[in-house]
Amino acid sequence: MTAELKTLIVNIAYLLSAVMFIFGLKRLTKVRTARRGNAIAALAMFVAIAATLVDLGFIDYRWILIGIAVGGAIGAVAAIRVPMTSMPELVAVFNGFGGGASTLVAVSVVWLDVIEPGKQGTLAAILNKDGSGGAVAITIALSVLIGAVTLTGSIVAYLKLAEKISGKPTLLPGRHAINALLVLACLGVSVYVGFITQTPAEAEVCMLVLCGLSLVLGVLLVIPIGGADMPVVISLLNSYSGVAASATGFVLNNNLLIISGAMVGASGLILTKIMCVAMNRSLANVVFGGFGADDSGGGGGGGEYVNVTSCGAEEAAMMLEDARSVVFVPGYGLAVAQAQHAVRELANLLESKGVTVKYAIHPVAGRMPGHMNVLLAEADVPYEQLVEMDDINPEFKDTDVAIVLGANDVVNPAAQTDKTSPIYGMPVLEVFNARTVFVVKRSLGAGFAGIKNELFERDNTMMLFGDAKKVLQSLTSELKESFAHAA
Amino acid sequence: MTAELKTLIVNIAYLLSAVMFIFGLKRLTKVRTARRGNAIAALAMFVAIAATLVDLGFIDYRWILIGIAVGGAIGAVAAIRVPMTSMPELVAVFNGFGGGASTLVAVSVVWLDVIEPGKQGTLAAILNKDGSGGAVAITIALSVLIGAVTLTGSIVAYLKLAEKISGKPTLLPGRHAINALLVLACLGVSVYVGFITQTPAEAEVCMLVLCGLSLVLGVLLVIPIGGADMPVVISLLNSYSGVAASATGFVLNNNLLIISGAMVGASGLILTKIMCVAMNRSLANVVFGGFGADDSGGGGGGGEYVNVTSCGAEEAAMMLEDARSVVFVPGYGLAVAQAQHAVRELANLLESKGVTVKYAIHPVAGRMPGHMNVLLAEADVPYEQLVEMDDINPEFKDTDVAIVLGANDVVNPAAQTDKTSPIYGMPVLEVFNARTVFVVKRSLGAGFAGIKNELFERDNTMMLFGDAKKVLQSLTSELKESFAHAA
Amino acid sequence: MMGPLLIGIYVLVLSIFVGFEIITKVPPTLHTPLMSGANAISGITIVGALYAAKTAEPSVSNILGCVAIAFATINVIGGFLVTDRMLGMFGGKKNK
Amino acid sequence: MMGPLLIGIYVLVLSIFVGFEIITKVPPTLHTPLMSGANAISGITIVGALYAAKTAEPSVSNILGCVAIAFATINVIGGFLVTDRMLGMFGGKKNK
Ligand SMILES: NC(=O)c1ccc[n+]([C@@H]2O[C@H](COP(=O)([O-])OP(=O)(O)OC[C@H]3O[C@@H](n4cnc5c(N)ncnc54)[C@H](OP(=O)(O)O)[C@@H]3O)[C@@H](O)[C@H]2O)c1
Ligand SMILES: NC(=O)c1ccc[n+]([C@@H]2O[C@H](COP(=O)([O-])OP(=O)(O)OC[C@H]3O[C@@H](n4cnc5c(N)ncnc54)[C@H](OP(=O)(O)O)[C@@H]3O)[C@@H](O)[C@H]2O)c1
Repeated sequence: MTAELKTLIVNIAYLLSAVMFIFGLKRLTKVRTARRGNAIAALAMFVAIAATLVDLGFIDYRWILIGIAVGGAIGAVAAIRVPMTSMPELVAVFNGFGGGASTLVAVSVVWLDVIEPGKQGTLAAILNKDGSGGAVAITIALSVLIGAVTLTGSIVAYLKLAEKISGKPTLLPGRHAINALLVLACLGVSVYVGFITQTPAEAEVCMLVLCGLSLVLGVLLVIPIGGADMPVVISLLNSYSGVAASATGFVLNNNLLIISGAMVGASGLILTKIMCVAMNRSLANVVFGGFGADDSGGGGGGGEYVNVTSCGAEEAAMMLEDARSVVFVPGYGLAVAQAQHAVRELANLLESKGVTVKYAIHPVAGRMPGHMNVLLAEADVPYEQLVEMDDINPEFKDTDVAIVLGANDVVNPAAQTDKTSPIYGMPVLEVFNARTVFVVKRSLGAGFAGIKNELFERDNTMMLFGDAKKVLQSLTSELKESFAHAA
Repeated sequence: MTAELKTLIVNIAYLLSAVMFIFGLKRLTKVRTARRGNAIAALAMFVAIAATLVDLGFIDYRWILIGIAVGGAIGAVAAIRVPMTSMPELVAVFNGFGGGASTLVAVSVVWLDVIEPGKQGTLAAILNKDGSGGAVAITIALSVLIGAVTLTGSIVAYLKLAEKISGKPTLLPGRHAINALLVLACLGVSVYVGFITQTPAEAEVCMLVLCGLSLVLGVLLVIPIGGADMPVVISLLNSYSGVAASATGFVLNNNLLIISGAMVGASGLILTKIMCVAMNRSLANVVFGGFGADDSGGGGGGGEYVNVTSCGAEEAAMMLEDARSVVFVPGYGLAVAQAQHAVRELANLLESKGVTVKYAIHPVAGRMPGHMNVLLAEADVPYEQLVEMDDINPEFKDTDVAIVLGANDVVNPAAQTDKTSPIYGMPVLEVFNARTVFVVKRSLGAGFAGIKNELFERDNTMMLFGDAKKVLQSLTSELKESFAHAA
Repeated sequence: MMGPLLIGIYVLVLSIFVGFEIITKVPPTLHTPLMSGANAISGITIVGALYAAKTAEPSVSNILGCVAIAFATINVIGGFLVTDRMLGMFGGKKNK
Repeated sequence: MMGPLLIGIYVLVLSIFVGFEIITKVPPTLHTPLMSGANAISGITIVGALYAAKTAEPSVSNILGCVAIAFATINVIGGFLVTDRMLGMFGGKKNK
């Protein structure tokens, strides 16, 4: 095989891979085709790796094999073992590794071409092929910076989501100034190593400093953001990791990296925007706002309640007996309580008695878009019973009983009525139109937005205090008993 | 300015131009932004031309200026002078010129680089820069072929639309075989001149033969297609002219041409598909089908009618007097009769008496998508009164009088009821649900699809025979008179 | 490193995707103006034509180039103008 | 002729458009899987990492390359697998 032919074949394979990524990503946006889309993207990755190995030819595969074996094993085990409810964290970690890889590749290029051969001169001069040395120096710095920010940022996001560190925003005084200084310092080092320094020893120090500063920056950028905003942050960091890959593509003069990276960067940004819109927040507000800093977590937060009616499982079961249509409204508390199977069991029982059962899915219920779908899917809830907000809202007025399971903000009428509310304007599930509303939660504590929920005071609302799973289980057993009596 | 800097500036300007084309084209798909989109695309073209002139530097502008002056004058005069109803034809002609330009550029390259310097060798060998001579030879042939097909194809489409030649499909016997032979001959000549011939004289002959064959092919491809399918054909030829431009881009190694050409090619294909879907036809059916070959034009075609009720303008005016809601349903006949102003006048009169007036716009009414919109816009019909099919259909049952003006196929109930009908499945305007339907046309003749329209026999249908404009005018004067009496 | 042909193919493929993706739903009203506007864009061959007529002599290549420029200019100027005219009529109605 | 930088920029810009255009409306159900799938695609740096660890010696650059490969592989393998798991659950429901 001549070198020319090899270049041709490899580049055509890369193009094929890029095209497959496009198709894969496109299919991932439709429910019916999403799984196939994912498979196509995976295949595209395989094509890209195979083409690269062909391009490398017969070399020593030692390090490559070690890397692939170790990484593959870790990735596969993590992906298969993780429980459904921890997916968000896992996506964050994976994303961090992707960013880290970009950083390492860029650093490795500097070691290989500059430091190890001990070359004198600026990066721009040493790495100058075809007159674009300056661009290579710039993109190396970008690759390191963005990749490292993605790495540590994702790790902080993971820790917050997994509640290994406090989910609350940690607001350092003067954090904007510190971050700005860090960015400036990164820029300075980048320019110095790219265009001024002449010795490899200095280059080495510069690269290490750049890595260090970027890693710190990643931590500082994400620390001030509340745990509940992490999905948006992860999506944004995902977009960053695409940009980092694209920058690496410029370093290596590899179009496949440029294309795929840019696509992930752009589509990630769009997805981030879609997620922000669903939460009625601006991206700037998420990134800088420290929203939720005064979130009081459980218990007491957000105003006093008067006239709250509560009841026990027995009473509630009696009312459920007479219901003909029941809508479950799952929220973050359902995930916390791991109550997806318990709700499914109650639903089965109701259905066996001819009751119509539906689930009202709010786009930002839980702590992750699609959180409720993933959760309920795990409990084998039929897909047709999951009804999206816009479709279920007109139906509440014909619903006998709405059971709110650990949801709070997404059923807060203040979003429609109170212009001063921080969530004013966010579309909510209009459960208050149902004949009877049961709210299952542990206390009168506030949800993510940390505000009072006037729904709890409504005449047709009954509070069912307790852990969602436990309450559901006692409802089920009460109902079973009374059905047995009736039979 | 160094040569390198110039290349950089020119290429950045080209990229800017490409990006502006993308934005322009995107905006052209939304009503609110379409006009700005067109302006952006025009500006993009200006940027591209300016960048090219910068790239050319100080040369002799003689031929360039002549070309631009002549072309600009012709284009501007034609665009400003043409009446609104002849736009389709004009678009066809313009498109043909675009294709012709691609052909000429490719031919000119061969003359400049091969024939005029009298070089020996194949095109692939002579035009070989950077190892892609074969590709240049292939794309020259493609450019010539596709450009020339676009040129003559568009001219035939123009002649058919302008009724300078019969709109009926001209079906030569064995036309598929002839076309296949022509394509094969083009291929043969292309391969010969690209990779086999050695003398410039032979190359000259080959290029001329290739041009000739392609021009003939363009005629033969479009001749068998009925006049009413011309919009689809023009859209397809538009896509071709994009492909030709893209091929020219490969010849000249110019990425802007490749990008814009490919974009027009792809988006043109999508638009063609959208148009086919609106007509419930497949693209293959349009291109090969000779659909409408047995169109009997006016008079008699498509089955016998029994029980047709007709009335005069006076009687119709009396019924209109009592109507509270009137829907006009314009069709091809309105364009033929140039009755857009007459209908507007009648509508004004009715509105002045408090009648609600709307226009039901079928997506393929007329002979060009959007034909009715363009036509009625010319008569200053308020945009809000034009109601699209899906929105007006449920309203017909509350409509007192529907007035069908030279429309036929788009109001044919057979599309919904008769599975054997050639238009079965095409969505139609459900005028038959209106209390009274007036059908204004010159005879019981068939429309484009050449089939009987059972609507004319319905009990609530009254035929108003005559030229649409004349009928409308007499309706208006009758109405005015009786209103005057009443006052 | 990739030769100009490979680069061209990369650019071509990506542009095709852009072209396919930007046109999604188009209201029938805009079919004709969109066709006409896209048609004007395909007059981009004018850039190629300019490179083809850059010397003074009345050679065949120059004359072909000159005619190509004229053709392309008709397409460009005529196309954008006529599109604007069509759209102007819709727009005018909306502002009232 | 354009240098590799210019070509890269052309390719970059076109890809950004493709990326922006292919994601339009995404049902909330798919937000998480889409994020996860796109995330796996960003593991394409693995291609870069492979070029960074191609000799036998245990030099710093090779070790960095090896770690980069491991990181990227975690991202790729883990990402696609976990996306498939999530989507599998939706899909399973639909076929019943
Ligand atoms: N989905 C996303 O993508 C996303 C991303 C970021 C932010 N957010 C935000 O998160 C919020 C989501 O709304 P949401 O209604 O789902 O949740 P929420 O408003 O955060 O409320 C959750 C409720 O669940 C209750 N809860 C906690 N543990 C429970 C348990 N074991 N059993 C029963 N109840 C329990 C809590 O009350 P007790 O303490 O009284 O039990 C709490 O009020 C929105 O404000 C949204 O903007 C969503
Ligand atoms: N819009 C597009 O993009 C497009 C493109 C290609 C094909 N088509 C096809 O064209 C057809 C359009 O349907 P259509 O209902 O608008 O038109 P049509 O079905 O072609 O009918 C037009 C009718 O107008 C009448 N007419 C002609 N001149 C007239 C005059 N001066 N005054 C009054 N009436 C006159 C004719 O009847 P008389 O002879 O009795 O007067 C004829 O029946 C559809 O079949 C569609 O598929 C449309």
